Amino acid sequence: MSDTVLAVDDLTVHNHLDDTPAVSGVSFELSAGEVLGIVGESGSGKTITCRALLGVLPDLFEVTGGAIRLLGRDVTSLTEREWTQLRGSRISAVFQDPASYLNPSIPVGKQLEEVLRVKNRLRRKDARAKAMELLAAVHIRDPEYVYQQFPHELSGGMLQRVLITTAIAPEPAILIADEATTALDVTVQAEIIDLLADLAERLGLALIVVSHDLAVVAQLCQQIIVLRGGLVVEQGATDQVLFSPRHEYTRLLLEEHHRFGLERFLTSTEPRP
Amino acid sequence: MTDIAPLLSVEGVDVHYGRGARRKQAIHAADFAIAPGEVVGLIGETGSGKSTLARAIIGLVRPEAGRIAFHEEDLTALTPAKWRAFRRTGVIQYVFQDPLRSLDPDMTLHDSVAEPLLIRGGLTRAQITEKVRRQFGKVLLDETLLSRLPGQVSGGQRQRAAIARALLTEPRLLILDEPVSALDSANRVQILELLHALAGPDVALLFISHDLGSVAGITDRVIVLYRGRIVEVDRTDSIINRPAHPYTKLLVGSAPTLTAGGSDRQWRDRLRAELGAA
Amino acid sequence: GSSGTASKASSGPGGTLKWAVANAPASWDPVVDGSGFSFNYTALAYDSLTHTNEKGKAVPGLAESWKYNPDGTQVTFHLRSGLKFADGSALDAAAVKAYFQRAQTQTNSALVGEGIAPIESIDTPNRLDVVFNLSQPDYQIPLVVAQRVGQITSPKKTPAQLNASPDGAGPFKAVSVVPGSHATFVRNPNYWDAKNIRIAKVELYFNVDATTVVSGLQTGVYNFTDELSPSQVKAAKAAGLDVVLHPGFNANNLSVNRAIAPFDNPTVLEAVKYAINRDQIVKQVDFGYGTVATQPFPKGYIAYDPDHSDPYPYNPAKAKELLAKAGYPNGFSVPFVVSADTPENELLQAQLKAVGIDATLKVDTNWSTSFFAKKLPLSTYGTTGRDSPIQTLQAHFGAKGALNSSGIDGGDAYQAAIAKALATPLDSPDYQKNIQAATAAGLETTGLVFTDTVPNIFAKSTSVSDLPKIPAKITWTGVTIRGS
Amino acid sequence: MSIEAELASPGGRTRAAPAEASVALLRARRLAMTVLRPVAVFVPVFLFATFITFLLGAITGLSPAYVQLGDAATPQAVARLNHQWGLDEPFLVRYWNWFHALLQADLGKSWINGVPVSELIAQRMTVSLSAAGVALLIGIVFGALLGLLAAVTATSLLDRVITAFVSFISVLPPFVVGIALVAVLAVGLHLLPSAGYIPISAGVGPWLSHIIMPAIALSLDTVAAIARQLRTGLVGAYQENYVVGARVRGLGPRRIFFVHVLRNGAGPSLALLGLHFPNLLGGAVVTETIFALSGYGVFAAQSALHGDVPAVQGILVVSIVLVVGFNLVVNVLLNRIAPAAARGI
Amino acid sequence: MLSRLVRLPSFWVAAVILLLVLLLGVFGDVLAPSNPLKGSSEVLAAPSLAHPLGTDYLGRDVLSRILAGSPVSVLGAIEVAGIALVVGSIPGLLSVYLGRAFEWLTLRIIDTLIALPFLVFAVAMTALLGNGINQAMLSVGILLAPVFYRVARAAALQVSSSPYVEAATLSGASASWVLRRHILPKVLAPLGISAAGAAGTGLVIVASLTFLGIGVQPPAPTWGGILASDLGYLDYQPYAPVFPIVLIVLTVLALNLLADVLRDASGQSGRVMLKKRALRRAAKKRRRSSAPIPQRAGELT
Ligand SMILES: Nc1ncnc2c1ncn2[C@@H]1O[C@H](COP(=O)(O)OP(=O)(O)OP(=O)(O)O)[C@@H](O)[C@H]1O
Ligand SMILES: Nc1ncnc2c1ncn2[C@@H]1O[C@H](COP(=O)(O)OP(=O)(O)OP(=O)(O)O)[C@@H](O)[C@H]1O
Ligand SMILES: [Mg+2]
Ligand SMILES: [Mg+2]
Repeated sequence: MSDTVLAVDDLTVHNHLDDTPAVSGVSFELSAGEVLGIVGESGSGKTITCRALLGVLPDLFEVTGGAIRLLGRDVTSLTEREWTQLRGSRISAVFQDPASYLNPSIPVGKQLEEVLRVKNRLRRKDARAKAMELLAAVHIRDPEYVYQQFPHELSGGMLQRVLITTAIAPEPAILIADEATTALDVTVQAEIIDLLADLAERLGLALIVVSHDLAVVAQLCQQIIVLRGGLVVEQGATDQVLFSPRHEYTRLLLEEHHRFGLERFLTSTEPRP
Repeated sequence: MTDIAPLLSVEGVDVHYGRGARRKQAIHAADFAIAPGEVVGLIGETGSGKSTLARAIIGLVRPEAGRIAFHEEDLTALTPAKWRAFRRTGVIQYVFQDPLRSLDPDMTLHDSVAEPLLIRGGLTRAQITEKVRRQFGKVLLDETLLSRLPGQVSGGQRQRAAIARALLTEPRLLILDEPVSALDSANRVQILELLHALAGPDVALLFISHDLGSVAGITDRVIVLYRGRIVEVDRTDSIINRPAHPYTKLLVGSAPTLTAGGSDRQWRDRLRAELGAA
Repeated sequence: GSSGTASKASSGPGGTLKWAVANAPASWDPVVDGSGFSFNYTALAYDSLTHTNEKGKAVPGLAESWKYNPDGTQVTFHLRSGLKFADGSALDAAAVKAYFQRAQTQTNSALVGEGIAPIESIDTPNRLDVVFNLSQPDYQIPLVVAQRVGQITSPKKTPAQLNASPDGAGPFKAVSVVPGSHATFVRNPNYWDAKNIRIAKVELYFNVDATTVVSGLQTGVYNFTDELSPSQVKAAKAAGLDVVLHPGFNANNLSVNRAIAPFDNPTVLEAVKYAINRDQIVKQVDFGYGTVATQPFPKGYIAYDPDHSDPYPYNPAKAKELLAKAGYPNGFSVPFVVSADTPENELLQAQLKAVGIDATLKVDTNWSTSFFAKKLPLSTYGTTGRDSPIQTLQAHFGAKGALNSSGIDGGDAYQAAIAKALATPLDSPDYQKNIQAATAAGLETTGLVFTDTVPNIFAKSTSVSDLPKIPAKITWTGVTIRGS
Repeated sequence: MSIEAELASPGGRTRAAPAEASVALLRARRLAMTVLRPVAVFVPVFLFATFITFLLGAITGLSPAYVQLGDAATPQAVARLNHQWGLDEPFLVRYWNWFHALLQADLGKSWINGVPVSELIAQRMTVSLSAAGVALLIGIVFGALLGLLAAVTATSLLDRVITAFVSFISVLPPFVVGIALVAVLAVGLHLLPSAGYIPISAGVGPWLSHIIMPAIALSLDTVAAIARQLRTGLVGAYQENYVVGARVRGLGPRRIFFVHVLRNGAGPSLALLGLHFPNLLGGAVVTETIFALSGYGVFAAQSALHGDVPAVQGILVVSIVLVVGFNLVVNVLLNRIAPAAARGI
Repeated sequence: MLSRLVRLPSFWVAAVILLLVLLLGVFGDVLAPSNPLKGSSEVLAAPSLAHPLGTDYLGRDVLSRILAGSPVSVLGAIEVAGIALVVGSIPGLLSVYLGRAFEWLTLRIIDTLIALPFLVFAVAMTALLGNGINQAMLSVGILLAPVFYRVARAAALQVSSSPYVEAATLSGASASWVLRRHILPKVLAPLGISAAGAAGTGLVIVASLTFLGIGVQPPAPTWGGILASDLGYLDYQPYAPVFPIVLIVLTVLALNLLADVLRDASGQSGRVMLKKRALRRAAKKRRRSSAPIPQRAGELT
């Protein structure tokens, strides 16, 4: 495809700590506006995959095989400096536990402003004004007030919005949402999912959504990768993976989901109001 | 409501936190009852007061108004010493959300599980060990785990041990505060099935969760808490399929499903606006 | 160092004397300050009626001359004309009279027992003549007022003011005094002998620790100290410093209070006297710079009684025997309160222990109040001596003597001997004999056990020229400091 | 077209912020937190400290009579002196009088020489403050350098060498350091004067040459503490998620270090500095003795040994004021750079 | 924890040194080959067979004096740590349970103790309370108490707000049960760590005080006192101060090492340490393997 923004080919990440492969054989292509879901149980390598894509692997983890092409560039050739330039402005991410990904000692607005100044090269005053606009755009009421608040003073949902704002402020092509809604209330989760869907739709943002909840992925994604123990067990279009799974493990995941999934108890089969 | 005498009745309970300028009401005039053997769900968003209500029932926070009665015994009137005596009977038990933190990391599973009996006294160590062993069997835990520390077993196993501890005193009411939210889906399913199997005429459950799916799977009746107020109490089926309060509607509508897609975004936005205005 | 002085006489005064001092004077008022050696510090600011020379003879100071009446009961001091205190006010006969009256009457005067008791009244017939009327013939007065007793203070200043900062007619005047820390003086141009004061400035540093003084001198922090201990001489010499053994009248003693049991028993006192091994003290503590002392002054001094050169030779067996005889076969325990933890005190303690006297050492910083109140059963003291030998004797053996730790008078024989010695003119052929008799009489009854005597050991950087060798005095007249 | 314009979809509602919220109110609350809260902690500390100080003097049972008259004191003389010094009043009355005078910078008079204590202290203040100040500076500069170096090279050989060095200097008693410095720098190499003090008015060079060795002896403890804490703090801060977050946002390593890591990683070291300040003032007793400085410490020791209660109380009060003042500044600073971490003294 | 300890070589170094020092502390008097107070005519003698460390200014055997000075110095340090432990940790534990007034009061008192300039206060207290070693220990102990207060309080706070303590309370456990079963085992390790550190500090401070001549009366020997007097005879025995200095520094070093080792081996951080070791091993391995490193994370960790 011509508008492919991210192409991953047979990515392998080695874990030197345990001397085991953390992730192996992950391949996919992602175009603008497309949403990819990665599911799998805890420890299956979802986060490691994302961090490999961002070039921020933890200590002792290393990409040992495969290729990552980001907007047509092979990232293996990037210097740390070039990585720094690329991150944020071309590819960005939000994570679970948003509070911990913001500096606890700096008001959240200042951190957003910092990104705008560094990445968008705005002057302080313009950056501030732009930050206010962006905060309002993610439906934060009274951005002036929120701007001044410290991370520990905000609720999880608000923080996730702020974090998403800092991630999209430099208008990247790709946004990775690693369990971005897991710790949130269902109602708030729905809001964030709605926001992400909105962004993908309107801005043509390519999204990678990571979750262990099949339903979350189902809501957003066109493609799904199922990981288990660092290996891709199944990969394909959402409908195909969810409704005609080929792999045993996918079926098990679906079964678990169905056992206590809300659908089972909804009597009306028609779509909800 | 059920016609038999309630096991637990909560009448007009108000709970406050903090003092002075930081004083804040966490529960407003909570009113409900649980019949013996009933399985009741308590749902609501973060900070809506679910834990507070549960902690008020077991006396970890003191309500400022209202009455909480267990078997007609007014718990709010108990002195600290009477509370201790009441607790030693073990008729109400509590299971915490995070199984790692609710077990002493330096005590073996056996010692942690046996603790209520040790506190109560009156049994020999051998008798206690026997009881613990049997209870382990009931929650499908291997006996070899008895001598392990909490850090040495999986999250699901820890939560089973915590449930075993709660069941050891043969409680009449078991309160579970988000017992599965810290677990991954496989463990979650197993624990929920265990709880489902457990429910019976002898033991009533108050199951706290913000996940409608889990609640729907095991409860008979659901209490919906919104910003410290009980906004809806009904049979589980009605709550899910015919929610009355906008919050309940939003809750039901927000739960992601495999099928829904992104189609009802505008509907959710409307509900949020409605709630915000309320 | 007179030749050095002469060659430099053409150039003006200069240089700063940086003087390391262990203990600051208790008071800058000489009437109150009781310690013998710190009169050398107050002497920077005060001049006295007379001075002493190298031989210990009285020579003119503020008083140009003096004259006794024929029977020795009246002495008239004739002051130099034009004397001024540092504050500019005149030093006249009235000021001298006021000073001596203060010395005799002020409640906290430390000079009461210091040879001024015979002064019955003072007349000032004119501005320059001061007449002391004496209660008995006393030819010691010119020596008595040579320094310690004769440092005339400005009558304009209250005792409290003098306490904090000196004001006299001495070679220097105080610029600043920081109690317990340091004091700064500058040359006093009004001093009558100012032409012979070649030092521009004096800085006194107090409380300098003995272990740091040598390195301080070596690195130029100080250029003079008067408090070198014998153990540090080697280090000072190695550091290239001038070490000066300066003559003095020092004598250390173990002060046994014969007013307090069990020392009120003469046999016990005698036992203590036999228990002290002076040779060991001289050898171990004095590092070869000291000599044995059995009297309140060194051998060869005019008052030294050769017949009492070693009345109680070291004999621990006899000491034990005497203790047993006195009823203490197993010895006894007694507090041994001293002003500082010194090797000598520890050694004395060990020597007493050897004969069964368990003297419990206690270092008390407020030792002096108890000591001078005669409350300590056992202590130590070292005198720096007085210019008048009789003053020295009275200080040790007289009832009011500061150093008489028991406060019991030496007895009638002693009193008679003292009176006789006082009445003997200094140039009389009987003078030496009479004084030695007084010494012998005092030693008969005293509880003070003299141990050793050490000269004053000074250390100075070579830039400081030699000091006049006046016994027990630190005199800056004619001293120069090079390289400034 | 800007994204926020696209995002602001019609009908989209905004998240609720606290209704009573106003930015001005928030600012005011912040200010109160940074300034008033430390003050609220330090006022009682000051009161307690002065009370304990006074109590200490009172329970010793010492009196000017003991100091001035010794055992010679007659009961009448003691009573007269006690009355003269106002010591025959009830304890609380005396405390109140003392405290009242204290607020007017009147610390009473020395029992030994009757000089106002505040005067005696003022004469020594510059010496002690010079030593403590230079020591503080050394502590900050070298502690920070060592800590930074160790943190940046964490787990390398250099890090281990620094860590070992820091452990070693932290156990050296100040008197040992002092003696060694004199032996080597002053006596051995003739680089510095071994003792004494020259006021800064006589020249910065001479002043520094006299004060530097005592300051080094005093500072080692602080150097070690700061280095250790800074290393731990920085290494810890680097492991925090917000560093990953900053990297993901595409911020450069230098910016991450100076804006994000240093700020949080240095907070505990700053707090520690506040805790170490009393040691710098108090440790002076030994160093002042070795370097023949007549500062606080020696004055305190001598006054205490002489039983000069007002002088001892005065020194303690002045030290407490200095310490409390210093910690107040530290805490305000701390609240500014790392407001998330709520800290006491 | 013990099993983790014995695997650490630094634990053994610290343990052996401390054991030797403790032996000195307990049996110092007995071990002294000659009477530490008895002088001889051989003053300031160089080390010899009869006097392995030479003699002092009164001809007393230096080895005997150092040995005899050990009890005061070593047991003094232990006594200081003990006093600080009791004075600090008990209010620290109770501050969590005895209500807000008590908590506020003790917190402010502890803040006050921290604000007091340490050595000045110790000197003042010792001198004013009567110049004796027990007064010195007491004052130093009280001044070290805040460390224990904070450690005990932090541990108790953390434990008492934890669900497992609530679980015990919900089973009807009394406060003393909770204290015994849950809190004490958790505070013991941090208190032990602090005690080792405090003993080191105590040793230095007692040595500093005796160095200044505060807290002891001559001729009783102490390490600090011996050191102070050695300084007066440097030209005769320039090596003499080395003996007490080495003893003091070695003991403090061993105590600090012990504290570090205990911290490393106890609880959570013990696990972290083992993990760090694994990381280091892995890093070594990685350096050895010459595989090309296409992408590495962590520029600065
Ligand atoms: N920082 C790290 N240090 C060491 N090991 C790590 C680190 N992060 C992840 N791992 C290990 O790498 C493997 C893959 O972890 P990863 O975080 O990718 O899983 P995940 O699928 O994201 O799980 P979860 O759903 O719990 O977030 C796991 O075995 C994990 O233990
Ligand atoms: N100890 C406390 N002190 C002060 N406020 C508290 C305390 N505990 C809870 N609150 C407040 O009371 C309200 C209800 O809290 P509670 O923990 O009962 O909510 P919850 O429904 O259990 O939430 P969650 O789903 O996050 O567990 C919240 O606003 C919370 O901030
Ligand atoms: Mg993950
Ligand atoms: Mg809760």
